[in-house]
Amino acid sequence: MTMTIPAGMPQYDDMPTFDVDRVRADFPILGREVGGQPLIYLDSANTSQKPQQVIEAMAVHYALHNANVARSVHQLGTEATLAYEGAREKVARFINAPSADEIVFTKNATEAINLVAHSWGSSLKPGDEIVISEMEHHSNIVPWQLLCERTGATLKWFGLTETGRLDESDVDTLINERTKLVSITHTSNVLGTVNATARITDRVREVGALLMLDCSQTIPHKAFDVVDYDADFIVFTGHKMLGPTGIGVLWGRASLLEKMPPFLGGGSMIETVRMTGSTWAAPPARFEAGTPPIAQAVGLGAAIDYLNDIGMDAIAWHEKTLTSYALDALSTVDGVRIYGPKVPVGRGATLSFSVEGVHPHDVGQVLDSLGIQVRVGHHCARPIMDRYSVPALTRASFYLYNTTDEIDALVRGLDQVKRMFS
Amino acid sequence: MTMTIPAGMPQYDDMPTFDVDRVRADFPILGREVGGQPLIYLDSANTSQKPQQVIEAMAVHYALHNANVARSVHQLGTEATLAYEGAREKVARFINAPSADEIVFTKNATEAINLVAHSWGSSLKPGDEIVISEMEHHSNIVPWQLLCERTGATLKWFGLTETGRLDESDVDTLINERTKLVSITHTSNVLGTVNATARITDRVREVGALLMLDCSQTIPHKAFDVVDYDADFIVFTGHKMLGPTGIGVLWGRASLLEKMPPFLGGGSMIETVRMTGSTWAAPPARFEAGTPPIAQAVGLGAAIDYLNDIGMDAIAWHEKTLTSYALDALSTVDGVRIYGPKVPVGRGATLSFSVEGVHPHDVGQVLDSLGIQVRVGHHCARPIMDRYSVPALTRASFYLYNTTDEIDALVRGLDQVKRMFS
Amino acid sequence: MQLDQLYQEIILDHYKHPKGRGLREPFSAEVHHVNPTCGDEVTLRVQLADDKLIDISYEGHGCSISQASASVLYELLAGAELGDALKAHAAFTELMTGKGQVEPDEEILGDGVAFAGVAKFPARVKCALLSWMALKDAIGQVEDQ
Amino acid sequence: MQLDQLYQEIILDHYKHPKGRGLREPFSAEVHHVNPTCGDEVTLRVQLADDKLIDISYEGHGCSISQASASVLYELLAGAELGDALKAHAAFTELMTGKGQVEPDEEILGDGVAFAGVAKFPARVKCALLSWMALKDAIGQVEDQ
Ligand SMILES: Cc1ncc(COP(=O)(O)O)c(C=O)c1O
Ligand SMILES: Cc1ncc(COP(=O)(O)O)c(C=O)c1O
Repeated sequence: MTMTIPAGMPQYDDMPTFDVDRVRADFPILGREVGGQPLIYLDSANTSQKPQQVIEAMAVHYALHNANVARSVHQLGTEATLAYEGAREKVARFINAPSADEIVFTKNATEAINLVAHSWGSSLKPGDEIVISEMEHHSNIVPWQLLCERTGATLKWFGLTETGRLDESDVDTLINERTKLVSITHTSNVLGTVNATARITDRVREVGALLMLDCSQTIPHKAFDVVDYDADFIVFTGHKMLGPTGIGVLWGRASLLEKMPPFLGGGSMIETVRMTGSTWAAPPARFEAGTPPIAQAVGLGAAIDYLNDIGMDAIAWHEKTLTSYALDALSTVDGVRIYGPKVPVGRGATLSFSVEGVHPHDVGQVLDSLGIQVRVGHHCARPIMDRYSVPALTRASFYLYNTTDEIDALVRGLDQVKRMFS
Repeated sequence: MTMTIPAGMPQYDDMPTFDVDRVRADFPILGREVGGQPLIYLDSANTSQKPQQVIEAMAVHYALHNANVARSVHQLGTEATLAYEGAREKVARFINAPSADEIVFTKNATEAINLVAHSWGSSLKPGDEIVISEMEHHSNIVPWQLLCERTGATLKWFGLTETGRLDESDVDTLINERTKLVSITHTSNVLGTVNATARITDRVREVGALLMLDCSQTIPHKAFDVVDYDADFIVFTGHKMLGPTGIGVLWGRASLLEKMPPFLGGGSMIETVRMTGSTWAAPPARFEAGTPPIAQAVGLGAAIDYLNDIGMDAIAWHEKTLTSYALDALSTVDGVRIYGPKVPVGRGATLSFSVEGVHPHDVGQVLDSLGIQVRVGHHCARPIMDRYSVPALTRASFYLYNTTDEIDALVRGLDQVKRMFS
Repeated sequence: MQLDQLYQEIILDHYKHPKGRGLREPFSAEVHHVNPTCGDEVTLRVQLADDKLIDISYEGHGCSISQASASVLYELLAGAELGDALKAHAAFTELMTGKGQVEPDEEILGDGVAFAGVAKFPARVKCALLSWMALKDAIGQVEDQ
Repeated sequence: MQLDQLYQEIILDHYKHPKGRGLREPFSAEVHHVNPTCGDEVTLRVQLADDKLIDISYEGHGCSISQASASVLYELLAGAELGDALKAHAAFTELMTGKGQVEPDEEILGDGVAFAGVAKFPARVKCALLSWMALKDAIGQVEDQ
């Protein structure tokens, strides 16, 4: 008998893999103890840990190639500039951006969103509409609230379904001729939901609006292609993808960036400065006022090299395995309720849950005493808390260095939590 | 015979000193060669080099204590938060700020100035005036030009004297009842001038305006006390003071910061976020949206420890010695003209000059071939170029690790420059 | 850090059986405080007359530490003289911000001494202080009236 | 990096004795280009008729590389057929951005081959290209008219 596999159907044993133990050995912090217990780090959605390769790349940069960029003809300045611009090219290739000039380095994803809100958004008028969703991180809410205050534009929201997915039922009315921009998260930092964007993109193109995707929780975890997704802007942040703090990325279509006025003013973003007025450099320089995050770009470049070496598909599959395992394991714990998709499809490796009768702070504290680091609170996404009528949640989030053993430890920890507070 | 020394007159041999060779040994880059020549780094006004202690502090942070701040109850989060807030306290003590809550971490000095221009400046109206000077860095010009465009306020300028000092002759008309803010550099990054601020401060208080000092070129080089100077805001930048790229500082009086609206919106700067609107956290959190420069704050704290260990007075005296030596030495080179004060009083260790008949780019290139790293160009301060009718200048700037031998090498290098282009 | 230094029996007891919970009338001032990093909230009312805290009533949600702390605050200070209340407030704040170096005085703080261990958990200090900050604010508002 | 790879005799010669400098009339288009990182500037005019670059005139300030490059550009392309000029432009740009890996063709580039060494100094490539970018822009403006 022959089995016919439908064309294009992925086969599990075709899936790329990697040696988790070897990966773990690259992360010095994973050898640490917390309160006498081996560290179990389940908070990568908050910030990821850093491999030795990234830490060293920055140390070597400071020790041997440090200089300011784009301002000097000297050798050190040239080395620093090549390193900085080289990192820009790595980022561009990583997300398949048509040109490195479409990559703007910011201090974090939050600044990247604010940049678009201030620069692109400065021409909005009363009557114009921006559409976001109830599953946004505060960084993709507050800049738009502030923009609407400044310009008189109106903020509209996609709702959420009970299962933690974007409610697209009103996409055609929500996105309409008044809509100028739709800015939604690609992966929720609380629910783990990975949003399907096709219907939204279609509607955005239909009405002539723009689409921005907050990819802060996507880029670290799976291959992403800005051309494929047909977005107009995406943002993400270095520290969640094995890179350093202090650097974020805005990608924008060249044709849009070229028309946008500057946001921050200062050194490096000018063409010429006169007392009577100034003119601006072309993007990306136009949006990078002052000394940029040079060493941080070097670190981010090293992080991308590291991710590429392991392979984004292998990382995505590793996380899918962990997520399936964790969804099963947590469903065996009495009193635990998961918020967000309960199936390992269309979701990332971030699981938020409540423990009946125990406040998340107390859950987190007891787990911490066992070496298990989870995040508790509103996760910078209060509207989700309001949507599901919870004051706060506990969140476990996984990355390439996590193991099923660590999920077992989490489950055991939750039993201890319940014993303590029952 | 007894010599009577006027009370308070400093005696040269009372001056604190340090062992420059030992300091140099802390900076790995100074052991490097450039094009087969030992590196002579005379570009610290652009960015300073970093001692091993700073590089290591960040590497250790990433390797052992990395987590996001202010969001977690777990142990790593607590360690990272203590490290970040501890750095804030170090910065506060370093400039004698009354409270650590007056220290806002930004990505660089440029962002700090833009923050004030956007937040404090958002209430300006046509008729209001901002006063800056012709010796400002672009980062203290462009944000005000953009603010004036947004609000209709007017930008006024202090002129410069032939000797490169602030022309204070019209201080009483320039600063008047319409003036809302005077923002000037404390030390010029081109001319080296250290501005006396007493008359300006008096006048600012008289008319009820505010005073902001751009201390980017001061804080690295001498002890500075915000209470003494009676400023309202000061800004400076980590990478020029032995610290990393990716971090800057805004200090503001608590009473002012408390009243200022937010600038960037996002995580960490909120009190609560609702779909109908949001409320803000108290300063400094209100102004630190998104994941802050955590490791960079750790690095900046280590830089401050390093500077304190050597002693800011010793550093200032070391630089004064170098400056006197360099002013003398350069005056012996035919065709070299210094722009800025020619006496080592009321000036820092930054010297800009022209070489007759040779464009600064070519000066810099020939010096680079000798291992000597100087900056050439407009130094992000074009109005100074226009003021003195030069297209560009060559700049040598010194720091604690420089020596008189290096100045001798510069002088020899300039002879070679002249031979090549005569 | 030992977990039981944080979760003293007394604290867990106040958490499971909070005293004085619920918003009551009459009141001289009402305040609403939020811990922005975690979202814990408390609404707190004081009824203040003749320099006496006739009643303190509260409502809110949060972790065991913040809830137990509000319960202890009620137990200790509802009915107290304003002067004594401020003294207890100062002592509790000192205890919480003392990084575990402050020896608490049971005469002033009552069950509040059980929070001594919280001071060693910097991330939880704000939880313990939430209702106490609200009380201070509410008293200030009455005095401003 | 050898300094004399950068400062070839020919370059220094063009710098000290620039050819065709000064703004002349008539002209079909004028452009002003700035190198924002260093402040070098050039104003450049082209007189273009019947697909021929009748004249190229320029004024500006900058380093030896940018000045010599403008002089070479004038010498090579003033009076040239537009097609040949664009070919030379492409060849010069390729040479400059080739990181020192491109073998220049003297027949097309004339004295421009002396700039081969500049390609090894990334910070100076923009200097060499300044007037060439201006020329491209000016030709484009004429064509847009
Ligand atoms: C006087 C002065 N102000 C502001 C700045 C801007 O600093 P940063 O580029 O770090 O924002 C500089 C340095 O470039 C400077 O010298
Ligand atoms: C979905 C999402 N968007 C934006 C952000 C903001 O990133 P950052 O704090 O680095 O600016 C985060 C992380 O905190 C996030 O999870």
